[in-house]
Order: sequence, then structure tokens, then C-alpha cells
Amino acid sequence: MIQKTVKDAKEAVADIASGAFLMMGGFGLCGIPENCIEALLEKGISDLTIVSNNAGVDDFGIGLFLKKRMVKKMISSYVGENEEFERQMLSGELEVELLPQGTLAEKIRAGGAGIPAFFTPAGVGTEVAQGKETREFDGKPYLMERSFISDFSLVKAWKGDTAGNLIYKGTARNFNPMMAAAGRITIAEVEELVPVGTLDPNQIHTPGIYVQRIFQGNKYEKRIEQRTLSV
Amino acid sequence: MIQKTVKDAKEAVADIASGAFLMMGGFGLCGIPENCIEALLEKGISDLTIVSNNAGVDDFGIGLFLKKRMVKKMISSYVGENEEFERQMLSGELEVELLPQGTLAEKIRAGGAGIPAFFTPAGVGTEVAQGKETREFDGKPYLMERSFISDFSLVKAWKGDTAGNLIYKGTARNFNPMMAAAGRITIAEVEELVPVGTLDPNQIHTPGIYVQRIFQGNKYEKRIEQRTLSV
Amino acid sequence: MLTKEQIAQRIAQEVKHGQYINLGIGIPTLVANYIPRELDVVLQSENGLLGIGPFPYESEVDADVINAGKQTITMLPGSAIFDSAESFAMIRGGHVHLTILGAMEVSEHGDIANWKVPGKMVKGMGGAMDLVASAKMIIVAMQHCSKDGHFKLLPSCTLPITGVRCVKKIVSDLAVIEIAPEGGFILKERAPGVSVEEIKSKTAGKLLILDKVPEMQFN
Amino acid sequence: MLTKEQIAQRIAQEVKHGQYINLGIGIPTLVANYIPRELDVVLQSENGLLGIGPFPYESEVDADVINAGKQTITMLPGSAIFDSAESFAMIRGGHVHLTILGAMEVSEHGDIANWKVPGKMVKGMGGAMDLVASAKMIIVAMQHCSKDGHFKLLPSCTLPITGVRCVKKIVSDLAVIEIAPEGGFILKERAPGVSVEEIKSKTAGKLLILDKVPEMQFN
Repeated sequence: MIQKTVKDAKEAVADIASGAFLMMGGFGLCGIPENCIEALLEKGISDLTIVSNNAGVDDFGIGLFLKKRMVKKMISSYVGENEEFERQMLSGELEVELLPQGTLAEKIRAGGAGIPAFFTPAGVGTEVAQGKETREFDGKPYLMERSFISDFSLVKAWKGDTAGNLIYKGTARNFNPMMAAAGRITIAEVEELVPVGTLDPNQIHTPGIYVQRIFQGNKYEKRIEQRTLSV
Repeated sequence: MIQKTVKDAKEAVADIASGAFLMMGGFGLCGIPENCIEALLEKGISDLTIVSNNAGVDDFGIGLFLKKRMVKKMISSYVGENEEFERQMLSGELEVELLPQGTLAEKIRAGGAGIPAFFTPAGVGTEVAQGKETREFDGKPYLMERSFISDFSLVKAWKGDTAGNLIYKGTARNFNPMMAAAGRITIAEVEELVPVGTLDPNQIHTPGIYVQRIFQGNKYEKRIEQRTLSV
Repeated sequence: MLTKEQIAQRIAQEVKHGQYINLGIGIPTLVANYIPRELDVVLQSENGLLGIGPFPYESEVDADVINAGKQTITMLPGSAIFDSAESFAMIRGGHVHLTILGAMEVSEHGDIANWKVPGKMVKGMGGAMDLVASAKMIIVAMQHCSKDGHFKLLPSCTLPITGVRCVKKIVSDLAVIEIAPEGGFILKERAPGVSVEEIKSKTAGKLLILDKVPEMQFN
Repeated sequence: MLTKEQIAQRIAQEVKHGQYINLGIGIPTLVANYIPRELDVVLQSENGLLGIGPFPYESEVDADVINAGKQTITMLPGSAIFDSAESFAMIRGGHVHLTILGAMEVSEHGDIANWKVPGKMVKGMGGAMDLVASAKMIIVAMQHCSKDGHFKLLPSCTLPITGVRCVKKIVSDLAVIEIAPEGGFILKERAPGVSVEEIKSKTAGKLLILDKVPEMQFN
């Protein structure tokens, strides 16, 4: 097997420079690459274009990038819960492209899969359709959507082995597998890094072929946005 | 959970009639729905259109359908290793549509995923491109391929629960997951049927939403085509 | 006038045995509480889960198990986890039978607006555009008028729309309404104590009264 | 003239550390036996496996673990299993670096034919069309001429093609050849004891001799 291990987040993101096109896994704060985010904050780069379903909250996740004005453009499906985001967007400091969540997921999946474009019914007749080709199949209209490929994809998994095979836990999986496949360079941070042969080949969610660098994260806060309990 | 259990293969395929459009999982003889095949042989229907990567061998798998002249059209990527197939094809008794394996897999995946069409580089400039739209993206030509949806998908898994969740083993997975998603009715046969709550939600390969009927197969021969050994 | 809970309760009467259902944030989430136990249904969460269970007890909380509203939840026996591409493959492919979601406006042709107020609020569409473009049955849970008395059931939407001609049914605090295939809000049921006249006066789009309009029944 | 094993051995010299590789059926499969152990590479099988191991011992045989040639195989530590859509996502997406496959004909522009002989043989293209349309590096393993002396390296293919302008390199029983970007077979190496003249006489397409043509080296 090809060994992909790097020492830590700092080494993993060393060559990410200002202006890079990044994908970052996670849904809300669930399954986000916390250690890579911290390492990028320390580097202090800027003009990033980031594909991420959400934009974090004001004081965690991608929200921290926004505070430091590191982001030129966000490509997301839902960006509520973030005041600084809204301020930068409304003032025009931040470029924002909003896409239907399924379209976003599929554009990323297509990028990793070598499919340059596909058709989806989502967004037909809405603002999202502006500038896009509409075409009928079997009497129903669809939009043509192009695929996304990133310079770097930053993903977070539960377990990973040194060959880059990844297993996610619960709904922390979300966008991580597609982003792993759609990165020219994919950096995976994991809660537990294990030797090859430890993970069941039948249960790998992201095969190692998609991962160029892997490391075990220092710590995970895993902040909860809506702690909702049964009483 | 919604219960999907039926008694056996006979009950599962009871409403499959002549002229149906079927998808059948498997690569070679690996991961084929042996019990459904047997039940369909007994029904003796005909004029079937079958999407399957291969066409079995003369005396096992889909080869048995061919012997009984049950098949009108095969849609496959590779049909070697089957003399009766070759005879029927060359004599014109059997219609055959050959597709690149990745195109076949993706047409099925797209069908299940509500994507009516997508672009692929496979087959550009070849016979496969005849009658299909060719289009350039970023200076490279691609073919537009339409998706497939079946009347019935017959898939085979290792374990399944009564809600239709499936887990495959080894390379017997192959086309089964996409076909499960692309069937108007999907029938899953499994080596072991277990109660809900037995399978780890993180390790489900086919979520039960795609499966309408499930049963435990009577027996599995699992014939090996090329028994190749280290000595 | 119905409370939010009553709107949810009335919508729950639309649920059928064997359905896979996606519930939006807000009132739709409450519907889960009123689905009769004898019906086997499965709730889908578009962030990647089939089989949403109740909220966890304190000791069960798992930051890695949330719903699309980012609330901590539990999984049921028979649940399955998948990635976002698979989740929307399910939705887009028509495998989810019923979508219940909120709306800011609905037009008499079934157009829905619920993701943007230009210049004021842009949170994004999340999965709503995929859901309304794909599900066979789309029910909207909403207040019939806005708090300041603006119409929300309109001849055509004034806000940027989420989807075209997709809503089949509306349950508001005042009424149960179906969208006529040729356009128009068909008044099917009144909230207890609410008159047809009141509903008429609070509906800007074409209201069709084809029949007697019974009061909603709750059990 | 090289044996099949020697063709495989020569091709193995093209393999680089860290590559993911798809080996076709026949001679390409043999390449695995000659990849230097100090190189870490991973073999992909398009039926859904990364990390092909050696053939199993009798006691290890598992009908559920086969390669694309339907041969029983084993998995290595670090292997991963996936479905066919994912497998070709990998291939189409350019994640597989090197594809080695057989051919019935190759044109001087790098077109390849290997799936059909009209009226005689139609086994199908399997994964070959996806592989040649996608991999960055495509090496063909083939006999320089057919058994009955027909040319196989041609100005243009006479058989239905598998892919257009995709082959980068050919290793035959006589020679190592590269396809010139502007067209033509660049003769890079000769099989031990084979003359440039012989290769010339057995190549129908334009043969380019840009330099001295050394004999292949085997260690």
C-alpha cells in the first residue's frame, strides 16, 4: 500500500496558499476538519474560494475564516446562523454562490467521478437557473450543472488507515466522501489513525486512492449547534 | 421501520411478466441473484429486456434464460464466455446493446438518482457514440448518456434486514447497489436475513428505502468461473 | 385558528403507511409527534440518515448524530447512514414519497417561495429546491397571513421562488387547501370556528370553493 | 522476440512509486509479478477492488473475491471494496494513474481497437473504453504482428476502435514504441537480437527513428 501519513495539520496544509480553491467537509459543525481549520487560521492566507455546505458559526468552523477575512467566495447551500457572514455578504465584501444542497453534492460527486456535467430538476424556473442551460427530458425540464474539482479538499473522518482509507461515523459523513474524491489534493484528518489491515475492506467509505495526505487530529471539540434533548 | 419481507423467491417475482425491463446484479457469476433466476426460470416468461454487466455462462446465471429463449434484449458491457449467447446474437434472435462498463454503471446510478442524463468521455469517436450527442467541455469531447430505470431490479446481498437494508461482501457488491436504487420495484435476496437493529447503520451499503421486497435465499451455489490458485 | 401543533397534527393525517418522509425545519418537524403509531413510516434527514428517532436523553447525546436542523437526535433500529450525494439521489430519484416544508409564499399554481427575501435575508435554499423539484407529494405548513397581515397565498409569488408548480397541498392555521391542476386554491377544510369568509378575505390568490367546506377533524 | 512474460517484465519497468494501476486481462495481468517490491503501488480491479493480492491458496478461495478476469484472488492489508459506479468514478476521474491493456490494433495516432471483430467476435468492451478515455498513462501490451503475419501497428485502425488518440506507449514482442503527439510510432527500444529493419518491416504505420535504438535491458 502507498503510505499517506503526514505529521500533523500544519504539515498537511503547508502548501495551501492564498487564492486556493478549497472544499471543506461537514454539515453545520458536524464532521468539519477542525484541525485543518486551525492550521489554516494560523497560516493567515486569504482570497480563498471555499465550497462547503454551510459557513460555520461566528466563533467556530469557517466562521473563523470569515472573521479574519480569509475568504473571497463561499459556495454553499445554507448560510444562516452566522452574523458576520451576513454582514460581509450584504456589504459586498464576500462573494456568495448559493446552490441547492443536492446540486452542490452532485457537482462535487461529478467532479471526482470525471463527469463534466449532468442534469437536475432542482432550481428549474428559479434564480439558480440563471445563465444555465435548461433542457427537457421526457417532457420535464432540467438544468445542466457543471462539476467542481478543488485544489485541496479538507475532510474529516472517524477512522483512517495509513493508506488513506476512511470510515465516517453517523451524520458526520455528509459531504466528506464526495469532497475527498473531488480534490486534486485531498487531506484527511481522522480521530484515530490505524495501521493498514485494521479496517474491514467491506466497510471503507472512502477508498485510499482519493486521499493524498492523512493525519490524526490533535483534539476534536465537536461543538453542537442545537443540543436538543428528550426529557 | 417499514417491513419488506416476502416468503421466498417465487412470491418475490410473482408479478414479473413477459416483456418486463429487468436489471440483474452481478459481475460474471459473482453476486448474481441465484434464487430469483431460478424462480423466473420456473415461471417461463419471455421477451425480457435485461440490464446486466455480463450474460452468465451457458449453464448458469442468465445463460439459462438464453437457453430457454426468455430474453429479447441484453444490455451489457461484456458477453464473452457464453456460446449460446454468441449464437443467438449472430443469428439475430437476440438484440444486444453493448456499453462501456463505466457508462453502464453510471446510467444505472443516474436512473436511481433522478439524473436524466450526464456526460462521459468513454466511447467518444467509437461505435458507442453513434446517435448520441457529443459535446465539448473545457476542450475535451464527451458523450451525453441517458439514465436507466428498471421495472424490476433483482439484487443479491450478503446480509439484509427486514427493513430492506443491505450489506454486500467482497466484489459481489459490483452492480447491485446501483441497480437496487434504479428499480421501480427492487427485489433483494440475501444469504442471511436479520431483524432490524442487527446491522450497524454506518455500514449499510444499500439503505432500505431502495428495496421493496426482501427474502433469504434457499441456497447459494456461488459458482466460480476461474478458480485460480497460488501453489 | 390552529396552533403550530395543530397544524402539525392535521398534516399528520395525510401520512400513509409505508411512506418515506422528509420533514423540513419548524412546524414540519413537529409532524413526527402526531403520526399514528400503527403506521410504519421512515423519516429521512437530508444530511444523511433514514430512520430519525426521538431527541436523545442527556447521556445519549452524540455530536455526530444530528438532523438537517442541526439538532441532536437518535437513530432507530433499522436506520441507515449515507453521504449527501446519496441522500439527494434518494430525494431526486423520487424515493422519498412525501415532503413537508414551510413557506413564506405559495402561488395559486403551486409555486413556492421560502429561501430568500432580497436585501433582507438570504440564508440559502438548503435542500428545499431539490425536495420540491422531486417529491411526488409536497405539503406546505404555513401561517395563512404574515404577522403584519400580508397575504401569503398569492396569484403569483413576489419573493424569489424555490420551485415551480410543485406544492400539492397547504395546511395553514386557517385552512386545508389543495392546488388545482389548472390553478387556484381549492378550499377543502376550515379550522374549527373559522368561516369561509375569513379565509376568503385572507387569501389573495383565486380561492375555489367547489363544495361544502367542513371543519377539520382532530381525534 | 520477447515472450509474454518478458513483455510484462519490460512494462513493469514503466511503473512508478505511488501509482494506482489497472491491469487488463492477459499479458497485463502478468505485469504484477515483475513490479519491484521496493515500489509501493496499488492494483485496481474495475469490478470493485483496490489492493489486489496474489491468487489464493486452496483453503483461502472465496467466490465473492474475484478480479475483472473473474479469477479468484486475495485482498491485501489496506484493500478497499466498492461498487461499479464508484470503481468507474475512480477511473473516469483520473485517480487511476496507469492503465495497461492488450490490443488487436493500434494506430500511429494512438487509436486502439480491442473489443470487436465484426461478424466474428463480439465479446464487448467491458471497462476498456472507460479506461482508455480516462487514464493519464496508457500502455499497450501486444504482439507486434498477428500469428498469421497481419500488421497490427497501422496508419489507422481497421477494426472498430475502443478509444481515440489515447495510447501513449506500446510494448510488443519486438519493440518499445511511443506515440508521437503529431502521429507516428517512435521506436525507442528493440527486443534483444531484433533489428530495426525487422521492426520496420513489421510495422505498417509510420515508424519514426529519432535516435539510436538501444536493446531493452532486463535485470
